[in-house]
Amino acid sequence: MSNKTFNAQVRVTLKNGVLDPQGKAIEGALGSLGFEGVNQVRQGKTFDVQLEASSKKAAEDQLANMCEKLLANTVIEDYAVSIST
Amino acid sequence: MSNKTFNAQVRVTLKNGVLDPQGKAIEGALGSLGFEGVNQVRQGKTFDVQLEASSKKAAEDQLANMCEKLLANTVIEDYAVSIST
Amino acid sequence: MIAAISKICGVTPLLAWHTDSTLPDSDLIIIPGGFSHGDYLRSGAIAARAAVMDSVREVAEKGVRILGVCNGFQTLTEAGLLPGALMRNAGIKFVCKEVKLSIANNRNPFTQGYQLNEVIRCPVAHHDGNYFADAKTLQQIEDNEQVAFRYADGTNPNGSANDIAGIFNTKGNVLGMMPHPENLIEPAHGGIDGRRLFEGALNLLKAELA
Amino acid sequence: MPGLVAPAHAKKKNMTVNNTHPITPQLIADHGINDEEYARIVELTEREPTYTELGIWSAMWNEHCSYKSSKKWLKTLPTEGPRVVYGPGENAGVVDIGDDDVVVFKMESHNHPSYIEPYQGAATGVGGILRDVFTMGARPIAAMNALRFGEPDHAKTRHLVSGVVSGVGGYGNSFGVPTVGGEVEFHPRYNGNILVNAFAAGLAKRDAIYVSKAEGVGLPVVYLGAKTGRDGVGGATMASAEFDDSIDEKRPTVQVGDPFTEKCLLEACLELMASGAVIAIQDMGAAGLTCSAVEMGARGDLGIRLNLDDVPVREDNMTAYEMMLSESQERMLMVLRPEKEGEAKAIFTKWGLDFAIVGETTDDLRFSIHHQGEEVANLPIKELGDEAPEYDRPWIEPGVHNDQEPHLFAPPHDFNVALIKMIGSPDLCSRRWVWEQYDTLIQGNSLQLPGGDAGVVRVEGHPTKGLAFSSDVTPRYVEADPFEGGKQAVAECYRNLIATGAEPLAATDNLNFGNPEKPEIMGQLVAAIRGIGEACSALNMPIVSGNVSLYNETNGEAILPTPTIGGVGLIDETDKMARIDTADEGDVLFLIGTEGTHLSQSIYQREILGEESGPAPTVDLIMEKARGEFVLAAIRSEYASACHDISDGGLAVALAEMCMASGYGMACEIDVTYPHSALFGEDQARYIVAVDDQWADMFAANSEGSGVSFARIGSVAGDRLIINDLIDISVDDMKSCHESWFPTYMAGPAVAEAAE
Ligand SMILES: Nc1ncnc2c1ncn2[C@@H]1O[C@H](COP(=O)(O)OP(=O)(O)O)[C@@H](O)[C@H]1O
Ligand SMILES: [Mg+2]
Repeated sequence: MSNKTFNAQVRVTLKNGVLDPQGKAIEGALGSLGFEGVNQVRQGKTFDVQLEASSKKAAEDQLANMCEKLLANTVIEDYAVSIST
Repeated sequence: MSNKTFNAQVRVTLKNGVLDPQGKAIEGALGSLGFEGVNQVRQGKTFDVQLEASSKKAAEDQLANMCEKLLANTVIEDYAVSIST
Repeated sequence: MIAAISKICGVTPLLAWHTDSTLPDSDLIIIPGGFSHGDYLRSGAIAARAAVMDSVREVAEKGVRILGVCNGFQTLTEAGLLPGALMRNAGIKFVCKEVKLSIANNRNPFTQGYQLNEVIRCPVAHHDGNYFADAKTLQQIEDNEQVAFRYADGTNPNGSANDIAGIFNTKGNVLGMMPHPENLIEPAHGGIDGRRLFEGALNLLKAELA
Repeated sequence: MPGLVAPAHAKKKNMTVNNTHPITPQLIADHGINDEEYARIVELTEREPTYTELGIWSAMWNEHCSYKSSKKWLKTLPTEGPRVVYGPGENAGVVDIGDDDVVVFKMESHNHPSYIEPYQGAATGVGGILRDVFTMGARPIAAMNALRFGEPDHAKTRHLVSGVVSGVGGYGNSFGVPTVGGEVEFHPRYNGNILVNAFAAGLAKRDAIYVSKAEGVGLPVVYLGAKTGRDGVGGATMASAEFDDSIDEKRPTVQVGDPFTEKCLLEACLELMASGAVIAIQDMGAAGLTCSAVEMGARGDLGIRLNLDDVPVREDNMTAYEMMLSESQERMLMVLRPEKEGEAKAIFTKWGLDFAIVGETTDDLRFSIHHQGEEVANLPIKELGDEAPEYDRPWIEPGVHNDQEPHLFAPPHDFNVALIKMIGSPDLCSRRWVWEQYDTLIQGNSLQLPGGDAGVVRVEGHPTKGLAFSSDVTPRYVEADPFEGGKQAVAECYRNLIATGAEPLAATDNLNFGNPEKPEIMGQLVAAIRGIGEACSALNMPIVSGNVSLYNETNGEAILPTPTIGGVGLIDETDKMARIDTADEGDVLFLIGTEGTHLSQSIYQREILGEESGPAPTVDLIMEKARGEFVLAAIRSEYASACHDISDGGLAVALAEMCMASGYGMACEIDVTYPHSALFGEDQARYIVAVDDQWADMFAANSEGSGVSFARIGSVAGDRLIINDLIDISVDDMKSCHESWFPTYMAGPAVAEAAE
């Protein structure tokens, strides 16, 4: 079974209700820079992952697994996986 | 002029060629967790920003401006803005 | 930490490598501070998934005493051995300073050398020490009296929920704490408030020996 | 010599710029090479250099690596002493501290990179200096950082302060070295060119020191550490060029630091050295592979042959030029004992680092570089370093200012208001906001933290010894009088070490100046070096390492001349140290030295009168030494319950600082001719010593006996600082003012580091 190369994006964001000191600090800094109308900022992470897998489905499964095991701390974070190519 | 509320996503990623120690460490950790076929991991940031603006265009301009001034370190990072709602 | 332990108990502790699959037979396992793997991804995240942590989990279940200080605390939460998570400090910056700790539970080997509600001095040095747990978990921790130390006298340096500086697991044999008691164990450090924690955990307290 | 003509067929499609790139006058100029230098290069190469060769010459001959403008003058510095094991020329200076232990230290600038990208610039500055220290086999035990920013109100300053401080902390904290001291100052002359000078010190056994000199032909040259990318290609060239507004175009040269890799590299290197596998080792700093390889070969009278195909890279299609000039961080080059290869490799693999044999030593004194089956460079290795131009640049003797008598300065309307204003001013306020972002405690050996006169760490493994570290210079004095200012920088450093009870051992210097092609700037450099040399000789503090950073100018305006001095002192018995904060109720206060008179260039003149003018205070080095030795003896005999030197802001500020540190007040009666100069004059060679009441008479008698000027000026009492009928302020009021400037300032708008 030959593998294909996939370019995936993983987005890890804080769960609702989890405080986000960095997001808060950015809100404050944006305000002090004169940006108005900013209601909320939440900071998260992205991972651009290039991986080999037998199929898109296999790649997705593997990425979800990576999130569960390492990329996200599921106590405080949610994740979303998308494969671009 | 009445403002609308927009939910935007900003993605900030390292420019090509800039060393990404975090991505490299994650690659290593995925390897030792037994994930195979991972060619590369690059870590970036996301910001979920909720803001008020007069139009989608105005919101986009403002977000680009925020990236230039604060959210991205344009010496080593690129950014992309997208507005979901 | 190694030097501190040697000074306190006169024995040099054994070291375990992150890829080891077994741990030496010991009374106390310490996961010290420091930026494991650069704290890339999340503080303690990669260390928590090191091979040696499987053995740590195993012996923790058997009741061996485990102490995680600073990065060690972050690692224990990331590994699921302690509840909650340690987020970026509320002030965003790394903070190194002395704080006050009050002893929230002294019915435990680690804290038995202190009086209940006693206030001690202790330095902190971390970037991600802001203790977070969801409301339900927090309630459980409080109900089970799992809080070991709280920042006292308005010295909470990082925004931790309920001023939590250190917690036990439910069994009480695992302690994680952000402050560094090992940096206040001899007069040259300007105080010895941290000493009793190790003495308690290592069964070196006079009361216990008697 | 083997005729190396870049063959036309050498075109490799996958290279961004191939080695046959034509050598045009513009290209030569872009490499910072002038006509005369190029002519010499052609002569030494014995033909037109290839593109890669041009890069190599330019890296070796630029100011940063060759010291071509300063070498002539640096040679005049005293660099020897009974304790000096290695002076300048190695990666760091090595000084004997007894018991077979040595302290290894150096200071280095990362000014330009930090202005372009403050976090990474400062971080990699710290990384670089740590590497200099552990390359020699020493484990880093202390770090300092001397920072100079533009005026607080300048649009960029807050952002730069924020980024630099978090970068210094980000790297040092993660690496695990305590930051025990430093400096932070603001001045408009740094608006377009900040200074980030990083110091590191390490500890080693005397017989376990490693140097860069290779020995033996046909031995493997090994590449260690992180992979090579395109980071900082041309970085050293940039550091030697003046800034102009086109700076943005130079941005891609920014390097990113990886402190975790560095920590692994430290452990791996020390393990490797202990295994006996290392013949010579050199870190890859400025001009990376080029500088390190040339140095190892030239020092050992050997040639070096490199095969770039074996260099671990992290990017595709890297050219020879890029690989030779890359400044990717966390890398080392080593000459290995071949029989130890397996063992050495295992160590590096264990620490997760690259280990690759990339070449060998040869006997032909050539620097020969191969890439993809071709020789892309073949140059005479000794000439690359030894024949670097050395300039005797024209210079003019700096002018002198007439002395200004105290009565020519207006007294303050209210002394209390003046003192409060001074201790809450940007340059005198507490730096707590800065140092609390640094791990000052890691390693468990810190005995004195930032906030006193010098940082002190224990010598691990020794029951009583400690090392003291201080970093000092007063740029406004150097500007007013480069010679006296140079002396003063050393003297203040000496004094700060003495004030903790340390015997000053040696120093490192980081000479930050403007464009040396301007005779008045060159004059500053020459005079400052003369002053530093004189003071170092008189005070027995040889210069054992250092760094020169020139061309610190923006749009033609130079920074204040800033020769930073990093000093190291030895404390034999750490339980007899003195500190700034240990004055106790009832202690008697002594002023060592005489009444203050000098208000020119003082903080009083600047903050209260709004002026910076006149001469710098002069330093009487004989008196400096006599008083220093007296104070040191007093501390070692345990007379001093607290001690502090008098520097910026004069006597009143020094007393205020001791009050704030201990929490006690003081009641002082001093003789004054002119109250404002007595309180705020910045005369040199002075200390305050607090002495337990029961020893006070004895201390006074000793002072008499040793002939140092002194005055009994009061005692520690209550919770207010009271001086004659001039000053009466509560310690709490002083504290809140002293502590608030920095956090308040930094809470202002536009700090980008939130998103870090
Ligand atoms: N960047 C810094 N990092 C760490 N400590 C610093 C820094 N800047 C200043 N300090 C500390 O603040 C104190 C006051 O600094 P300074 O006024 O320069 O001291 P001094 O007048 O004794 O030379 C010193 O203990 C110094 O080490
Ligand atoms: Mg001082």
